[in-house]
Amino acid sequence: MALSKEQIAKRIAKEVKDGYYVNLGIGIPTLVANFVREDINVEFQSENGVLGMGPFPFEGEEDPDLINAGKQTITTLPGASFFDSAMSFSMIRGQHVDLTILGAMEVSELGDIANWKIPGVMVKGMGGAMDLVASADNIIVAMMHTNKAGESKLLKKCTLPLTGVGCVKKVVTNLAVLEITKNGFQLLERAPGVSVEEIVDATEGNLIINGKIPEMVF
Amino acid sequence: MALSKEQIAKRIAKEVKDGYYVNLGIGIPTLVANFVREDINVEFQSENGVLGMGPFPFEGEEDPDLINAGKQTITTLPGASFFDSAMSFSMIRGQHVDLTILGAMEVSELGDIANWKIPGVMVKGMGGAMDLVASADNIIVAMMHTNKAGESKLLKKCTLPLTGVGCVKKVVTNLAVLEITKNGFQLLERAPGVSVEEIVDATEGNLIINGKIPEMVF
Amino acid sequence: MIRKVVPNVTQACQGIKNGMTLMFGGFGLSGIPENAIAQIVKLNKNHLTCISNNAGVDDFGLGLLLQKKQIKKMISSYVGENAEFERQMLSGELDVELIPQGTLAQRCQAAQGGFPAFYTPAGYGTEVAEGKETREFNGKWYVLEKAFEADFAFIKAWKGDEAGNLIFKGTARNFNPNMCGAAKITVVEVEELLPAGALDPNQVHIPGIFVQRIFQGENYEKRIEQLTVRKRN
Amino acid sequence: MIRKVVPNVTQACQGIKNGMTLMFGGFGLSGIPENAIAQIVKLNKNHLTCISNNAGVDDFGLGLLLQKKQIKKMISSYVGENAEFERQMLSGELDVELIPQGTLAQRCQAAQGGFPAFYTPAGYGTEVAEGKETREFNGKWYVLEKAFEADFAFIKAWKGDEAGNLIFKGTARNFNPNMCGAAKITVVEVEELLPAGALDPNQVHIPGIFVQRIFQGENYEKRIEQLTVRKRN
Repeated sequence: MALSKEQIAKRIAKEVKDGYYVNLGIGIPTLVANFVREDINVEFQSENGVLGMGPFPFEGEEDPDLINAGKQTITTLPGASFFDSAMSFSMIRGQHVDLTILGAMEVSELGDIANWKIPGVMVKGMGGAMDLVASADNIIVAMMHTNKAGESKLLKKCTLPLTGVGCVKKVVTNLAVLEITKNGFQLLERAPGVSVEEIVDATEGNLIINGKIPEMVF
Repeated sequence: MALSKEQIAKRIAKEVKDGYYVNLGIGIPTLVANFVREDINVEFQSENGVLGMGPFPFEGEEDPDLINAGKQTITTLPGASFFDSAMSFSMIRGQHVDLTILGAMEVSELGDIANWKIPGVMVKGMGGAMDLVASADNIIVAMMHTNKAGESKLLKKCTLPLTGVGCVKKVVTNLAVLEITKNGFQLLERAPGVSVEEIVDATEGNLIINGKIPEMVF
Repeated sequence: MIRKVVPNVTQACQGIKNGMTLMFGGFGLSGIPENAIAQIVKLNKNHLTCISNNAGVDDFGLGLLLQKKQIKKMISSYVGENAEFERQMLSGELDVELIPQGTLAQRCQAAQGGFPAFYTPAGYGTEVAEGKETREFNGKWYVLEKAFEADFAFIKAWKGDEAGNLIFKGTARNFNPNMCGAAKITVVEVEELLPAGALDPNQVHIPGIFVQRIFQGENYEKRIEQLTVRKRN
Repeated sequence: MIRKVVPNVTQACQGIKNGMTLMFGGFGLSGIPENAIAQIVKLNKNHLTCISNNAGVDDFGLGLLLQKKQIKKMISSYVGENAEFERQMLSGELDVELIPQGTLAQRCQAAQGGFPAFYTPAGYGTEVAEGKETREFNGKWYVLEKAFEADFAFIKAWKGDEAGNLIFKGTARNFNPNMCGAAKITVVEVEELLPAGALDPNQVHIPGIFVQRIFQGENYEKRIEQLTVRKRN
């Protein structure tokens, strides 16, 4: 069965290693924080200017001067720090952040990503995404495998305006875990109960299938 | 009679206006702080990272973590701030400092300045001087009119490696106050008791003398 | 000590003219100069170019200027919380330049620090880089971006002193320090205005040299855009 | 919280090799990493390229490395307090690259922040610009300068916590924050090492993300180069 958003987040959480500084985008990526193993040390950076984010505040303890990049009220953990936007992007551009997890509208088999604009329909802006994808070595995309019309979001070539080129390393969808390789999307794992055929049908870009594809383990 | 170093500093202090942020170089410029009128508000910036410098500390109250760019122990006044070197030069390069006073080995009639190197003999380095002269709109040079060998330091063209080009606005020496104009050194004032002829003799660069030249008033 | 205090928002905002370029600190509604925005609405200046990471919400922040159609052009990185904005943009009434958030921050920083231009990887290969110079360094491609040129920067700080020294609070800091000194005139409103000497010089985030005018702000709403909380056990 | 603490200077300096490029914080003798310098003397690594605003004095600071001829090349802005330095430089034993102080700071800052290059006015028309690209923006000329590439940055902070967050004191701050994260490995020695949570997150000068190793320093001499005092009345 296809994964829920929570399950996608849970699977991605396994990619978070001890000692990582992690930037989480809005949407499914934000959920990843809830599933990171408790026995490893990780710090979450938010590009609006905080490192060491904690959970949401208790009711009544929210502070309008303490939000994340999704404008949600947050808390901090011991060892946290605040900084200005220029320093925040020095962390990102200077590759001090170890892992970036973000959502996407489309990903191409070359690792291109589009997630900020649908011409004539919707333009929210790129926010920090263009800096993140242009800089980070380790970028994981969290998204549904297909859009609401049932069309594949894993394409040969993105049709929407790009956010970055050749930057995505891994994609985790409701159907599969895929790695971007020179030759396209290498299928690594499939969602429990989802067949390789279903993934093939839902993937427009070149899909590489080597041997037996295991089911995800959480 | 030619001015003492203190008198040069005293004359330059008259160029310091209310509301100015001022950067003082090593040597005579440092002395300027002692002569600024007490009824105006001025803040001194030192490029190693302090704004709002005060007088030297009382004996026994010196702090190795509190020095100026000349490595002298200092104090701070209310309203002072500390900052890192990059921010310090943002103040300088970004033209937030209103007046820069520095020493020189040579100044040319075009406003070029040389003050950091004598090839084969002495190389102390430019420190912050190259940033200061490349950025500041208002640069006053404080120096002796001639060198120890009696040769003019106000030249047609600098002979030493340059610190900056076409940047000096005014020169105050032991003999005269001069403004750099399109056509050369315009003589504005002479030291009390020093004749125009003495200044002519001591100046190699083009000297412009219009009308009667007043004596300096302190 | 050079005194930067002005008595009120009216005097702090003197000199704003139609057609000027204005910078506004803040991220979402956090750390926005509420008093200055209200005053600009009141002054009814228009044809403004506004540089701000976001564009407020429909009825608060820069959304108030959008409602009154005072803004000709917006330079932002993310504008996703504002229906009126989207309407004006898609209809072509509003000129919008969307740029990467880090580029926005650094274009402020460059203006503050006297750098005319810098190379950044953000936006390479995208429409953001169209018409801009690109260049390879060490095998990676970069886009040449220019310093902003603005007439006013409107800043919100937590504490400030008479000399214009500033301390920001939490994530209300964001673009505010980067915009100080990045425009011809920097106007700061603070929650608490203190005498010189009241702030530890070691803890000042922005020295007063980057500030031209400072005043005691009033009636801060500090709206929360996305209230997210946990239940107590 | 990601822990950056190492037990001592020996472990903090592990991995230094002959021929490496090392950055050192400090201005004059203020804010220099005394413990790390002593350890590098002890390790006797040589052919080093050192990036530091100054070169210490004859018998302290980087002067100690110069005495033992461990330095092949110095990149500095001002070296005027060191006779041995001047001797080695004029004799050609030591390779010296003198650069404007603001350029030095910004080449660190660029390395920290992932900018490959930037344009600065400093040094235009002088020998500093020789062989470098120059360019006009808005009628003024600038020099293209590149980010530093260094193996280690040695930093001295006042207070630090286990997460690597740093606070500097007075003018001992100088280049130290700019060099954090500007090298492959940033090693910080502090006067006071505190548990995570002991520093106010709002007052941290450098977040721990820019730091790889932090340790409690010992036996600080903190020499004063130019003791200048007033008499009490």
